[in-house]
Amino acid sequence: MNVTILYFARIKEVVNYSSEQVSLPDGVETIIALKSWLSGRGEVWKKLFDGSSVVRAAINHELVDELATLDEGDEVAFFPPVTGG
Amino acid sequence: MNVTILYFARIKEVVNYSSEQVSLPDGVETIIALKSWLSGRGEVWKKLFDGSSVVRAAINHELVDELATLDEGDEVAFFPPVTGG
Amino acid sequence: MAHADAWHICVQAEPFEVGQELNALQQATPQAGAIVNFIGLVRDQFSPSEASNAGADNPDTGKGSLEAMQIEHYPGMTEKALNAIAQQAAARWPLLGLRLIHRIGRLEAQAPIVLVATSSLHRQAAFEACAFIMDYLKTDAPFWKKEIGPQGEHWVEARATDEQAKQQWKHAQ
Amino acid sequence: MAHADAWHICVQAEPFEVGQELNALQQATPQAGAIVNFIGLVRDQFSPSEASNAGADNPDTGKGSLEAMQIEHYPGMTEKALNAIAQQAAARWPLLGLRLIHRIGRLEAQAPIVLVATSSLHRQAAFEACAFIMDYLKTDAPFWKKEIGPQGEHWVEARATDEQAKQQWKHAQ
Repeated sequence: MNVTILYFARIKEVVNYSSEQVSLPDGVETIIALKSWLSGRGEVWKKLFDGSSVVRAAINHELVDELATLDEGDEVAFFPPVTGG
Repeated sequence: MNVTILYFARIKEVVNYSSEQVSLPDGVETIIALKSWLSGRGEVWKKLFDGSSVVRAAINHELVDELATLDEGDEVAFFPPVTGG
Repeated sequence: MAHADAWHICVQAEPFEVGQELNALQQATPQAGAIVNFIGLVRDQFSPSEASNAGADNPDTGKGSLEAMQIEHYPGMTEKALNAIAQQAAARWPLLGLRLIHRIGRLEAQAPIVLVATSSLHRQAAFEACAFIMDYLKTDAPFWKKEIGPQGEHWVEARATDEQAKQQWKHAQ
Repeated sequence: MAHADAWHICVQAEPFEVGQELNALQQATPQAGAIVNFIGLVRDQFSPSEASNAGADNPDTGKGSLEAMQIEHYPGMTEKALNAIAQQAAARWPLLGLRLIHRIGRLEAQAPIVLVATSSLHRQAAFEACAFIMDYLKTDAPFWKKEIGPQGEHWVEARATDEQAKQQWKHAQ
């Protein structure tokens, strides 16, 4: 399954990506599974998703929780709690 | 005791006064006594103070209740509930 | 409270320019993070009459288009009442500044009547203080409105909901 | 809702002129009796850091004067989030019109960041809807602020009080 992932704010700076297209292996079908899979990339990624700081997720512009499922072509975004206004 | 009485809004139109200076007889020393004394002037005054509509009072620019006492030289005002803003 | 002109309370016949007033408040309170502003306008319809009063002066009260509003006040008491309300708000919330302008005299439909603008570090204080000042102004400041339309005029009735709005602040906190 | 331009939601880098925005809202909603407006400004001080984060990026975070704020957002999602918030407000209060403008990019100290203006017949709806929109914007709209000062920069931390402010609307009514 192919998805686009966007990163914003502090997370974008930490991972040094603003966006990427990835092919997910079978079984990576939820936000939490995606976080787990990305954590395998190395120390920076592991620390990002280890729960020590809040990382919010959106699928196709809608805020979702950890158990939300991914579909082919989805736009996933990871970002810190928002601070606008 | 001499006091100045001011009338505002609907009450001013009803009594046809905007202000007057009056010499109060002995015993007229509170707002309620003043209302009662003014009611003796005739039908219009009686109806004004008969309780069928709310008449607020101020003494020297402070809202007061019926039992507030009057002093020589006070500025008393009678007016309907306020409707600013 | 750094600037003397951060606090401005005024009763005037002249129109005010909202943008100008808000810029003045912002410039007088450079630490502000939040400014909340209320503008009360002359509606273009007569306000509903109380049942007890409907049609007493004028069969057309309660409906029809409004041409203008005449606002009377009690000079001397008005200024004291507005200052007292502002002081209560300042005692309750950490305000940096305030602008409170109420117009008097004849105002055409859609004209602004009143402006209340509060400046604070954070939004909650600015919102609450602005609403508080309006609620108290509605019940404590000696202004009276008369609506004027093509078929007559009538005094606006005080609304029980305004008294209730004020009472809620006494129960809060 | 008589005028198409009574509802205006915009994300922009350009400054806005508060007086102009309020006049536009007033003209688009001629029946309005009340307009409430919130302006959020770039403060001239760094915001306090969370204890867990203090000094992580910069020993000077949490104090000192601020030069500017950089505001990032998520194009596409931002507009949807703001529209969804406005629709929730319109479903809950009888609004005649709304202006919601949020700036992005680099903003200097004291510059306006956000404007929310609500128009209604009566003040309570306008006050509540304006506060509601700000509370939801603070937690649901994908904007992120970075503060920039003479000795460095740091991302603003989300405040727990903002989440609490939003939750209160779910219990109300």
